[in-house]
Amino acid sequence: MLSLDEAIEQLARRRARTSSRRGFIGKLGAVLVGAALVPLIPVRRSAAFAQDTSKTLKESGDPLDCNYWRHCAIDGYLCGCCGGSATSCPPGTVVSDITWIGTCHNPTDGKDYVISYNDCCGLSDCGACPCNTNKDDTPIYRPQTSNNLNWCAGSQADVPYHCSLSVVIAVAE
Amino acid sequence: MLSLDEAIEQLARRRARTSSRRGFIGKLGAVLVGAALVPLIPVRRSAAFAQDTSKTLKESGDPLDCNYWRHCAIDGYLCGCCGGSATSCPPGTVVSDITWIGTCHNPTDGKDYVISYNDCCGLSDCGACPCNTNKDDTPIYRPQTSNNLNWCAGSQADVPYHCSLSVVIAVAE
Amino acid sequence: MTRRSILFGAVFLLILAGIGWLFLSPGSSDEPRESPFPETAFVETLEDADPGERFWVYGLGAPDFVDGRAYLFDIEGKRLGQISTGYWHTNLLPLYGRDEIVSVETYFSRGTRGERTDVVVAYDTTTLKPLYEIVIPSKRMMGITNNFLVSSTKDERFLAVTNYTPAQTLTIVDLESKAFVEEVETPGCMIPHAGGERSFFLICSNGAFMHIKLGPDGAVQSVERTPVLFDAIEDPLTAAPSKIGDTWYFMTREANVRAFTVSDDAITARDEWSLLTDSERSSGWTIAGFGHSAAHEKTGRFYALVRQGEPHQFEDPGEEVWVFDTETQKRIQRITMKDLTISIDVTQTDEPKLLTKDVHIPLSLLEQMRIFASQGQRGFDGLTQARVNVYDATSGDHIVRSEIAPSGTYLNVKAW
Amino acid sequence: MTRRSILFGAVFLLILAGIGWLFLSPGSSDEPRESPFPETAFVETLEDADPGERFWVYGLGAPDFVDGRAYLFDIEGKRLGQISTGYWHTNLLPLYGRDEIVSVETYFSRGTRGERTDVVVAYDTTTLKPLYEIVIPSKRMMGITNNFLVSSTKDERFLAVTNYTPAQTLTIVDLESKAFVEEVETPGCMIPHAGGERSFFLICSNGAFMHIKLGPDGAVQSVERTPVLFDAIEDPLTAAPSKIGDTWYFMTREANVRAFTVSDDAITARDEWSLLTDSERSSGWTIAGFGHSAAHEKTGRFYALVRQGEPHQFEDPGEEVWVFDTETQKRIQRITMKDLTISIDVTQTDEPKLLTKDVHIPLSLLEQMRIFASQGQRGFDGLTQARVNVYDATSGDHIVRSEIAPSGTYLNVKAW
Repeated sequence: MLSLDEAIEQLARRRARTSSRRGFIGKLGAVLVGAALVPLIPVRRSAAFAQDTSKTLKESGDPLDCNYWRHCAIDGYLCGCCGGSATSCPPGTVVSDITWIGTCHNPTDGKDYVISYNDCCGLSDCGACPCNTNKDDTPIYRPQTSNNLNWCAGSQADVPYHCSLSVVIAVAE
Repeated sequence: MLSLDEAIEQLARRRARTSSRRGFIGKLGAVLVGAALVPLIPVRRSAAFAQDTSKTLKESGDPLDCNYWRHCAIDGYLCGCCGGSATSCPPGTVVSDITWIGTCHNPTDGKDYVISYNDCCGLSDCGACPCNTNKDDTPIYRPQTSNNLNWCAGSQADVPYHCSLSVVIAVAE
Repeated sequence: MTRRSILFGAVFLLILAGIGWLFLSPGSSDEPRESPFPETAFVETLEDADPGERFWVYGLGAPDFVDGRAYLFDIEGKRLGQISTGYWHTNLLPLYGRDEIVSVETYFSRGTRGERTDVVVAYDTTTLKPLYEIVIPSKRMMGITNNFLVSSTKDERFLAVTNYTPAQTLTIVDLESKAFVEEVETPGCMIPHAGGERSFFLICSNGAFMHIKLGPDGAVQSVERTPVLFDAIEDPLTAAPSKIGDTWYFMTREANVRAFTVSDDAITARDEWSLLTDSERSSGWTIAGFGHSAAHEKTGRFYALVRQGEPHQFEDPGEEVWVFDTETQKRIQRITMKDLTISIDVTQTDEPKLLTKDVHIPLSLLEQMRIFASQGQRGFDGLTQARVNVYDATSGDHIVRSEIAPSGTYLNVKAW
Repeated sequence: MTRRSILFGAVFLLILAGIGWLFLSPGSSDEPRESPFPETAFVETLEDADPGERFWVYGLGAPDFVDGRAYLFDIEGKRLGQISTGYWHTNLLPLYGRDEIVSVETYFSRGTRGERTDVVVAYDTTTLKPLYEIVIPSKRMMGITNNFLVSSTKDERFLAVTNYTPAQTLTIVDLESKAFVEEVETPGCMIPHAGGERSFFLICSNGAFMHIKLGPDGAVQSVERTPVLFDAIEDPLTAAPSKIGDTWYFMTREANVRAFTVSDDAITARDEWSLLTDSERSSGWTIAGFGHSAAHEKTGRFYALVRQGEPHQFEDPGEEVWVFDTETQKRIQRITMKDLTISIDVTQTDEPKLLTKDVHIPLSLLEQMRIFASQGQRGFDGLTQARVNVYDATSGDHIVRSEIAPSGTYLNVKAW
């Protein structure tokens, strides 16, 4: 039972080696690992930032793609595939109390934005649209900037993790 | 995004129509439905049958195939794929107290045998080697002969269903 | 077949696939969108929707019975939300009058071991959060799929829950006082079908029905067995009927339809007709799947899931849905399925939609053949997806294939 | 591309596939077997096995965190059994001296809601049944994968459990008296690595360690912080080390190895070397996966999972395992992976086996390309299998690909 399967495997392997840096297999692997949560710089309690200005944000592309600009540091199921959106939790969940903020570049207007990666907690995992980007992710013993732990810990709904948000809260100076 | 996918679908459909009675798609469907338990004739409490003779059973084929002779009326995960065998429950489970018996034809010696379809209970489902054969299965309101209910009900471990056995207990007269 | 020739074949396939790509790659339409900024995270609530504009996919979720889930979709097939429904979940009850969704759930204190608790849980229809729960005897029956193991009275005040330990009993629950009322023995009979204002009709193994009538407080007022009304051996009713007005339409194993009209006084056998012509019957058409019937109240149409194949494999997925006029008992439509269909439902809207809970195999036929050749049917374990296809229930036109209900085999679909 | 030409292409593919079948169909070897009859159902128990002849696959089991499972396999890759391990399971501790398997588990009274209970559960090594459980504060940390969130002292009497609420503490449990001992605050530090007889060394976010020493009754005797021993910003240790004797070997983000010797008195920085030559580094080799290190005690060999690719995607699956002699710090072997590797382990047998926890995609390359072209990477969601490949850890020869660990993503493998 070698032969065809093995030949195909060899081809796959070779392709993996020679593919571009953001390669097909690499991407695949990143996607397959499952869910988690969110990295990046200082821990932020909800509403710690004032948000008084009312401007307009221009963006383009598919918000359900892991490579969508504002998901640059997300790790988990996209809430947009679960009955929510990049800014809203699906019905029946709660927004996590603690959140991590990152900086992502919006190609549409060329500006960098501060993104708040809240999680939605209190249900079985959503299971759809897993994304895992490890940019600036640190080991677990530096938890404030690590995406390898359950960030629903401490939420009103405790640890049950459902999906992850990418909320644009400020222009990065 | 029609075209190749749809063409393939059409072919698949045509193939399903024209395939032999025990067709490929039909089998597939049967396999996909998931788990359940076991049908066939009178309800039997463990050890209700005396088993005093010590003879030898000859059989051939793959016991992990749904079409293996003694699984002729099984519906669930084959315990042989879960750390048990056709006659033994995997470690950590209990044999269900109630069991249903069926009659299957052994092609190796040409005889019909009485099969006891006990279940193994007390763990999450095994998840491997699902089989679903509906021969002589009756609607759920005739439970003694229906495979559409959880037969771990009433076992020492209560309803958590793990996998299904096919125990050869007698020659069918 | 040498290694080289296999490699050549593989390369050739790659080239063919490459040609396909050129024509199939989706174009990227990058029109900028504008939205208010800065943003604030919030939790969605469901908007009011007319009945039939959404649907639920639910069931025991093999191979993960512990973590039952019900997934909510809009009629375009997009996911709207989800609830967690515990061990070996069976059915979900949308109670429109109470504006609740009710589910009977089982939990163990340690997942699959420890103390068992059975609870009736009512969910809010806009937040999908639990509103209240009622602990009931831990005896509920777990079936592969059956939308009537739990039923409510017409006024949605009382719930009847099928028990099987294997003793057969029925638990009565009062949703108004939020209390367990009583457990009544129902030897030989199970599965409550609502009738009249406060009656349930259970199907008995001998071909009769058991009529259980509740008093105003939910206590059982009378238990009566009817005479034998169908042949439970030669042509048993399947346990997946549909209701139009006061009439239940059952399919039978031999692909006939049996209709019974119900009231608080009696159950009356009415029409009987065949789903099949003689020639269809002889060419192997028969019933298919699990939840294989549906009905549209206003037009009086009955939808039956059918397939061609071996009669004893009657749970194999359906290939077509046949539409009948319950007045004339004539077939008026055939709808060919896009995927392997397990269960169906029809929305009660003016322009009804047919919902089919399907097993979708996201692989090309070539790949299916390759897997089958090298690993047999086992190779497909885990390679299938739970999806719903939506059809125009009048014209039969296919409208959309839904997103995936992740993590397991869900056998039920219900319009909401 | 017209419909006809696509059809033609498809038919051609079918013919090619058909040719393949002729050569690939497994022959059926139907030699009759004999066995005693009549048979009696029984429950298996595990036979005594020398350490290293079996292995566990476990983890959080995405997308179904509720129903954690640990699957036991023999060294030939056949399933031997399974235990249920609750919500978001992290690690499994085989305690050879106690002849137990210990797991720290979390349950909610209603699956994903209600009261939370965290328990230490000890399982019998022959029946796989729970022997006892110890309720601990419901604070345990849930990580994607980390085999040291829970650790035991050398004598296996005391257990240390990492908590994160997000306050950082450590729970001490006495397995002998079967009791919770105490909870100690560990601000800035987490993940207990055993050292000496009764010490744990936690990694701190500033590059130091926290030394927690237990008294004879398990109560914390001293808590000390070491000076900074590694650069937590520029080249942090990964949280997946391996131990040889009293020395922990850590990999770092920049693909170096840092060794630390531990005792009840101190932790001492020892060797440091690079996994990569300069040319390997410049050609993009770096660390990969999660549980990416393993060691063989007797031969002093260190196994590192590596890949070629973007440095910041350091959790992408590994392509090769590189074997180093910890004495000479030279690479002595390269082993190419059969599948996409997430975590590794090595058996402590005389003829050691390398175990790789892999993501196996059971599809042909052609099919992978077709799916990728039509649906992008999303098309692969759910189409992968959790398997372990077994290699000869000395020669690097591939021995076997294991059966599937069903229902979800399991990231860990551990020899037993």
